[in-house]
Amino acid sequence: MRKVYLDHAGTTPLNPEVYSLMCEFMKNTFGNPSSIHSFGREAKKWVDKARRQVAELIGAEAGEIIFTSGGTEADNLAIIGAAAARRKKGNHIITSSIEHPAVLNTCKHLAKNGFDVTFLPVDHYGLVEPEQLRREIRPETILISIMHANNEIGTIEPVKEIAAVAREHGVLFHTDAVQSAGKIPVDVNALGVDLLTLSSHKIYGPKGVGALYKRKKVRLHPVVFGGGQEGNARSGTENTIGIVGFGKAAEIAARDLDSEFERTGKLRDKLIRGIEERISDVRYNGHPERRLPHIVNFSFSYVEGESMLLSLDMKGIAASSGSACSSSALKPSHVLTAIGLPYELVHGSLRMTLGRMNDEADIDYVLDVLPGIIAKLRSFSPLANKLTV
Amino acid sequence: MRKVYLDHAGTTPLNPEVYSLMCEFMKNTFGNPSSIHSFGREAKKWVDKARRQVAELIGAEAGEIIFTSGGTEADNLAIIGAAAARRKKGNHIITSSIEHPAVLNTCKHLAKNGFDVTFLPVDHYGLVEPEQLRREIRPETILISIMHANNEIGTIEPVKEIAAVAREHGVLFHTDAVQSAGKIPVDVNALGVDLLTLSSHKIYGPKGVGALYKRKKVRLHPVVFGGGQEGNARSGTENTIGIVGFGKAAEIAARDLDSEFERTGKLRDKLIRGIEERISDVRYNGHPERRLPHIVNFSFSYVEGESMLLSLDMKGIAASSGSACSSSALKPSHVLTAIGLPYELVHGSLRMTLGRMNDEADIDYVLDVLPGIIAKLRSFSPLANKLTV
Amino acid sequence: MYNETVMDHFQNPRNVGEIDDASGVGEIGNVVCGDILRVYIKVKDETLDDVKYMTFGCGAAVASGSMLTTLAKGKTIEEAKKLTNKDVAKALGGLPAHKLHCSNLAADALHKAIDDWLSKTGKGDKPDGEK
Amino acid sequence: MYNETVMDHFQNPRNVGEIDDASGVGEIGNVVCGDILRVYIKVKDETLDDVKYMTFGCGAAVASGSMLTTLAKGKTIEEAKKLTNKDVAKALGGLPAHKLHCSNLAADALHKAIDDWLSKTGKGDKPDGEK
Ligand SMILES: Cc1ncc(COP(=O)(O)O)c(C=O)c1O
Ligand SMILES: Cc1ncc(COP(=O)(O)O)c(C=O)c1O
Repeated sequence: MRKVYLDHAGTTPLNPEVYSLMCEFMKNTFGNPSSIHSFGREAKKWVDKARRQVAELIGAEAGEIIFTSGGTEADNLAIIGAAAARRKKGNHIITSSIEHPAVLNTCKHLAKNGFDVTFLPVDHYGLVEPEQLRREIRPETILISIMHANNEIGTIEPVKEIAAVAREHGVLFHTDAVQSAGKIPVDVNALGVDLLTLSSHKIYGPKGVGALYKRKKVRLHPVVFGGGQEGNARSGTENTIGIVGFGKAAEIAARDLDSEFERTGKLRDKLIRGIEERISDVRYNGHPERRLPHIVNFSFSYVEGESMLLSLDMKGIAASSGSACSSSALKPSHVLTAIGLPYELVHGSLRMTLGRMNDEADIDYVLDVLPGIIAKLRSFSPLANKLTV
Repeated sequence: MRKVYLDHAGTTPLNPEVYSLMCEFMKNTFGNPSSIHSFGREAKKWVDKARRQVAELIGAEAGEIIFTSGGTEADNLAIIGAAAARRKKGNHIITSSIEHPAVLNTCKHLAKNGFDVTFLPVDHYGLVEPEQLRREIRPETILISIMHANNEIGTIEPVKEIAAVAREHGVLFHTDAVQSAGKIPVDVNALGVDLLTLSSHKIYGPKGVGALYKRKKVRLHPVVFGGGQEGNARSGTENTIGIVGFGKAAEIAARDLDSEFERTGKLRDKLIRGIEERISDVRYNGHPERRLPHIVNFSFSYVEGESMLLSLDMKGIAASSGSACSSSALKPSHVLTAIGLPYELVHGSLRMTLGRMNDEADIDYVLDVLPGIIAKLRSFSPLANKLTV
Repeated sequence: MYNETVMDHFQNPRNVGEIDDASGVGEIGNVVCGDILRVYIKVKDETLDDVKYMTFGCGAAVASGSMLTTLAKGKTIEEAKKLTNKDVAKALGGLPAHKLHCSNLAADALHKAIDDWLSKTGKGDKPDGEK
Repeated sequence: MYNETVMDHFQNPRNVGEIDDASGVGEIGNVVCGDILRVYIKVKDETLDDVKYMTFGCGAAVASGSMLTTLAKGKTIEEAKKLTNKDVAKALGGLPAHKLHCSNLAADALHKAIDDWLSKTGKGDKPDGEK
């Protein structure tokens, strides 16, 4: 059976070059980069190189990269670390209502522990409005965290404008660029951000490794305590194999950014057009222009997401959904809820995310298979039925 | 030049079987174990298998294993997670003064945040005294954390006795078994512990992955917030490659435990005897019997640790030291200080830790080289000089 | 995630559809949690002559409806009243833990349909409180 | 960690040892922080005829002593007074940041040795405050 992987925003396969390098490194180098002997120094060289590669992807300096165990930990470090370091200045944090759970749940944790968090609403495209954000800033505001691009609907936020507002008010600004980095240009100086989150496994690197960009002189409290690795910002023996893979993945992502942007964007447009032509009662979720090249999100009236996923899976197609049933958290997507979708359409959402594994034939196959699946599920849906009876 | 790796307590090389399995897994499986499609389910199968393998190493059930980004994070989760979950019951924590920084600095962090921490002294072998610990327990004591075996001097703590004391008083008990697991038998039920920390890279698995054993029904607050992976205890996309390697490493560690214990123990005894025979003014640090098979720690009067390390390194020998100068933290070993060594001997300490990379010829080589190095460094030491002038 | 029996009932759901002249209809669930299941029954001689269902829901909901209708068909009203969600899950060979409480509600919908029939026919004046 | 020059001076430290009839001796550091460096000088005609050192310390300390004594030998007292720890680090081609402040103290020890000689010879009655 044909296999079509349409969950690149969930995770990506290792790039073959990354795979080769990781195997080579794993075979020959095992030292602890904190050790001063030759084994340790050799490992440190590799880690330093990866640090430069990751820094280059976002126009930063190597010394501004803190390696973490993933995007989630980097988000936690940025938010808890910044909040703790600024606690004496104030206790107010601003974020959006469509952040990834790594940001959202971290902010909720702080809200339970003496911080005051504003969760900004978004418009029906998922956009944060910079002037609305400005109005929420108070003297005690210490941190603003707004994602660069959303992982469910692909909307790109006006991060540059927001960063300018933050800077104007002397407030630290963090952005989660897990989905945008390697997909669209991300430059920490052009954007004007103080903290920025990256994750390796979204750009064809290994899972379990990420990074926080921390502008020089920005102070953070650590969130993991121990031996003081990563310049005391993040204790724990470094995931050297993962870091080496991440570095290579970052290098490749930078190298291929333009071509992949164009290639993926074309596939995306074909997929969107095809769905709109072939299936009735659908709603495109996200912004028609300010969007990532690889994320496509539709709601199909009258059908439930997990059923779609299972049906697609049986045809070899891997996708995801914002339906509660498709996650073990059992909560429907907060993003789709925030952009104003009624519950039925939240549950009926399907996210197809493109990447290196896809070509035009994949899209043709999906467009071939999907209408029948939707029709079948609708055939016994009591919601569709309500309309026709 | 001959290379002799004597820093197995710092980190270990990948076992070749682990290496092969990781490469195989990396090549073929990339799914996100949280995804419900076939790619995700396939990845989950591997993670579940690793969970069983790790559980078996310590006599636990698979459902009691929480994968983390390493021993450090597991220690943090155990201590902060347990303290936060029990905050209403009390605020007193007992630990020892010779814990790994992952425990020690986490406790110090809590001490700055409303908790009261007792750092128990140890005797000159590095042993905690269970009855002394009992006397420190108060009604508001909520957690006791005492390591299973020390990473600098190899002393094995009376954890079973301490766990019994804790249980008697209804206090949760955590032990850091990063150095003992895979080296000596570790069984969570025989020991009677509630929480236990493991790290993959000390048992020939990859760095950047570890686990916390959490006895069923023990409640912890998370320390990393996000998507709710690992049964909500530890958010963040799983380091699948690392976890698969860790699982295999745990399986092998269990399989080879007895034979490696005996083999390493013999090398250790030969090394200790050799040093004591060939070099004057040395002090063996640690317990003569209650000790791990792989850790040897000596202090050499009149010489400084980093100088020893560099000199050994130039002869191809990798070791470590408790001297401040050999770490970027620039603090002399708290363990050696706690067992009562004067500063001179703390700085003059050398830790040689054995493992799979070593054979008898390695020990012969070290015993050949070390006396000359010590003699040379002593020849221009003002401390040695003080005695002779 | 789901076992083979569940996947079979998901892929080839038995008894989907509506009964135009149903003796009773029962619906359970709501669009917030994402599972809605509607059961139609045709009663003849105090027996479930036909049982059909419609669902907006996840794999477990689809399979539960399929299994429930399969189990219920041909049963007497009294027998059908005793069918539980647990029976359905068991007949399916088990469901993932987090699906048990939200998506395994088909028996409840059946009971509602029976109540509907009982109240329509006037037989339900003394509800047995089973619901 | 250390560059080649540092490693060379560590491996083959110049001028180690004591001067039995030293004109002055200066010691810096302490055993708590782990670096002790003692400098011996032999003064002839207001010039450092010989300079030697002993150290208990890390690689940077050993190399700094070696480089300091190399630089100082043959210098006049006035010139030697102007030698700084920075000069030593520079001559070594740089030291790791965290070593600069704790292990790079050889020039201080030399200045102490000079002070010792000055006070012994009575020339140091008017200390120039350089120390
Ligand atoms: C926007 C965003 N932030 C954070 C994360 C978390 O990163 P990781 O999976 O590396 O923990 C993800 C991916 O799941 C994401 O899409
Ligand atoms: C006793 C002990 N605990 C915890 C750790 C930390 O584990 P990791 O290196 O996986 O962060 C180590 C190793 O450094 C250790 O020896």
